[in-house]
Amino acid sequence: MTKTPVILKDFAKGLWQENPVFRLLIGMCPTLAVTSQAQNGLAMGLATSFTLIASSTIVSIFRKLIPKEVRIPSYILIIATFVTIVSLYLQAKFPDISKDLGPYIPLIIVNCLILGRQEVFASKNPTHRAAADALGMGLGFTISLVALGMVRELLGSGTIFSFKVLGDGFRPWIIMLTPPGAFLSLGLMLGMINIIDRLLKGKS
Amino acid sequence: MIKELILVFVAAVLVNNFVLKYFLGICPFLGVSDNLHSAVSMGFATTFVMSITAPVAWCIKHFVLDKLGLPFLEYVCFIIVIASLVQFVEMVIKKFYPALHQAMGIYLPLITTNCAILFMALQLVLREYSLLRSIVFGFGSGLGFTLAITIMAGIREEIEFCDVPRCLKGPGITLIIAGLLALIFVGLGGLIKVN
Amino acid sequence: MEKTLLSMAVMGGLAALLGIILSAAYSKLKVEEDPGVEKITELLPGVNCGACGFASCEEFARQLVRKETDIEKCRITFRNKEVVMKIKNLTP
Amino acid sequence: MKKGLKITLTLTLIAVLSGAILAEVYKVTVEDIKANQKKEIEEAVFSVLPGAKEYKRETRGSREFFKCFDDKAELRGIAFVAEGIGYQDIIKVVVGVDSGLSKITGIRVIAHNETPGLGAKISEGWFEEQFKGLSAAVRLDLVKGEPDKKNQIQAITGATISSQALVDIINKEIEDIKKHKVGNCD
Repeated sequence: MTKTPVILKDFAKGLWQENPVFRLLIGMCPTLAVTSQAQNGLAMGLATSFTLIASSTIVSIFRKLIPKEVRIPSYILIIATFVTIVSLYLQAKFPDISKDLGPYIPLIIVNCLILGRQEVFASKNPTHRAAADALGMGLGFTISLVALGMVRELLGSGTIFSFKVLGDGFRPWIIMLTPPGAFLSLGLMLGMINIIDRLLKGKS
Repeated sequence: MIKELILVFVAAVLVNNFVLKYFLGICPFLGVSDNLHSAVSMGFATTFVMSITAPVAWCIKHFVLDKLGLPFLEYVCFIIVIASLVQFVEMVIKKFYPALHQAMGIYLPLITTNCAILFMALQLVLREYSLLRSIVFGFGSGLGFTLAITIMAGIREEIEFCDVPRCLKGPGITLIIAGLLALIFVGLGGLIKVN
Repeated sequence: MEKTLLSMAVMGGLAALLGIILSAAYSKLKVEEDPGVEKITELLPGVNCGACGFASCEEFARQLVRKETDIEKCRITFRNKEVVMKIKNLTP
Repeated sequence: MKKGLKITLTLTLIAVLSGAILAEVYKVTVEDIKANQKKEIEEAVFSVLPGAKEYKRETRGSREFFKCFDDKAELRGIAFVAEGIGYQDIIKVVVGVDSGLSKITGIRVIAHNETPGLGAKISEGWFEEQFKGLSAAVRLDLVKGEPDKKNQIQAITGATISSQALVDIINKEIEDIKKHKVGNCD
């Protein structure tokens, strides 16, 4: 088969084989915290992806200039700048989302996913590959957050993206909106993903 | 005054537990909690680190950011000072106190990417705590983290002998146990009313 | 305009101060580390996220050399084939 | 020494650049952020004081409150933000009282973190309606069953701590407002 271009491989691996939430299991703090609503999960996913893509691009452009000793403080400084920009933009244009996500927006800075990708990929590869990898990872992260958000919102308040889905007869499981529900649903979802992965491997 | 500090301390350890209520430090929580010894030392190192970060964050906020009116520099200032401070302190301990470094110092780099510590620093800003109260809050939150991680380590050592379904092995079962622990800590919710 | 200059000055000053402290520390406080461990630390992400159970990648590298843990535990690089290969043949 | 210089130079360059970018972004977004905050307060104040058209922020000592005037620029009443601890976290509520500080014209919970589905019901319309028209002269109290007396509020089933917390916060703030002799002596 034709050799799939490297960029496509970089992009695709972030979606399934190396999905940050369900395979690499990094960046769990925001995943658990903001997914009581699918809309917040989407907003956090997009904010994280923007930061990841922007900082991966910048880091891979200047990868030769940044000395080895201070690479972590420099990466964190670049990431923190982009996160502040996202936070100010959200406060200005989407105040209610900014209030919902609240303290978890600054936590994108210490999200192991972003710093990890800078260190492992962005600082060692040319810009176009780094951007593709960041895009893939960001998209994988967003999809996982929205999926978990939908499950928790559906069971917790009977709605998806605040559209009433389950009829009035359904008594919402309030636990799904509280911390225990977050841990339980993510744990079970992890199990389910492992089963699906084993089935896929079994077939191919 | 002392009564209020004790309330803040107990609330930070039990009621507003950093791991089980605010979902912070989940990466180390999943990673480290499979043996008791490393869990306890990781916990205490985090507490030590949070107790020194709290006053530093408080000073940056009051003397730099508020005085000059630059609220938007909050995240950037906190993180760059914390990251560099950590690297420097770790090198000093490694050079002059190898024994201390072996016990505690190895955990110092943990600060830079530990959500709990940055979140705690920013919470001080949000709630305008006084200096003393910030230190108590930092110390209490660190102990809360240690408590959660030690309980989990104890349970996970038992789990080795039970037959966990293959798909849930490792992180899956840990998250489910954490869910049950969180349920218990929710019970402690109305224990103390203090902001 | 004035606020921008002030913000640049504050950030620049802070970073310069920290840069000087760090560079002084690097030169004066160099501690000889076992080269094997240092080579592995180079390969590891150096993010110190703690997901491997050890607070820093350096500590994780030391444990790898002592064979007390396995590269699989490092959540960020265990999917990266080349790095895993390199580390495997660095720890015979 | 050359490497030391390189380290400091890189860090300083990135920091200065980031400082400049952030200052510019802040300048662009600061009006919107302030407008959002103003709109939020305005929305809350006008909802607790029906008929109020504009408001003027005033402070007396450490006490901050909003004087509300209707279209004929007469004093319709006072609105103020009350804050306190609920079951889990801080509850912020805007309370409106008429100019003579005798009747509560309405309340609006603007921020809370109570348990979703239980404590969170304090911000639902039907619970806030109970406060409308109650007298501000006497302390409100919470009852489990049917409220009969003029100043009684029915608690939310399963969320007594949150309902009690809200009533306590409002009582405390009304006392504080009276202590500062706001309203009836201007």
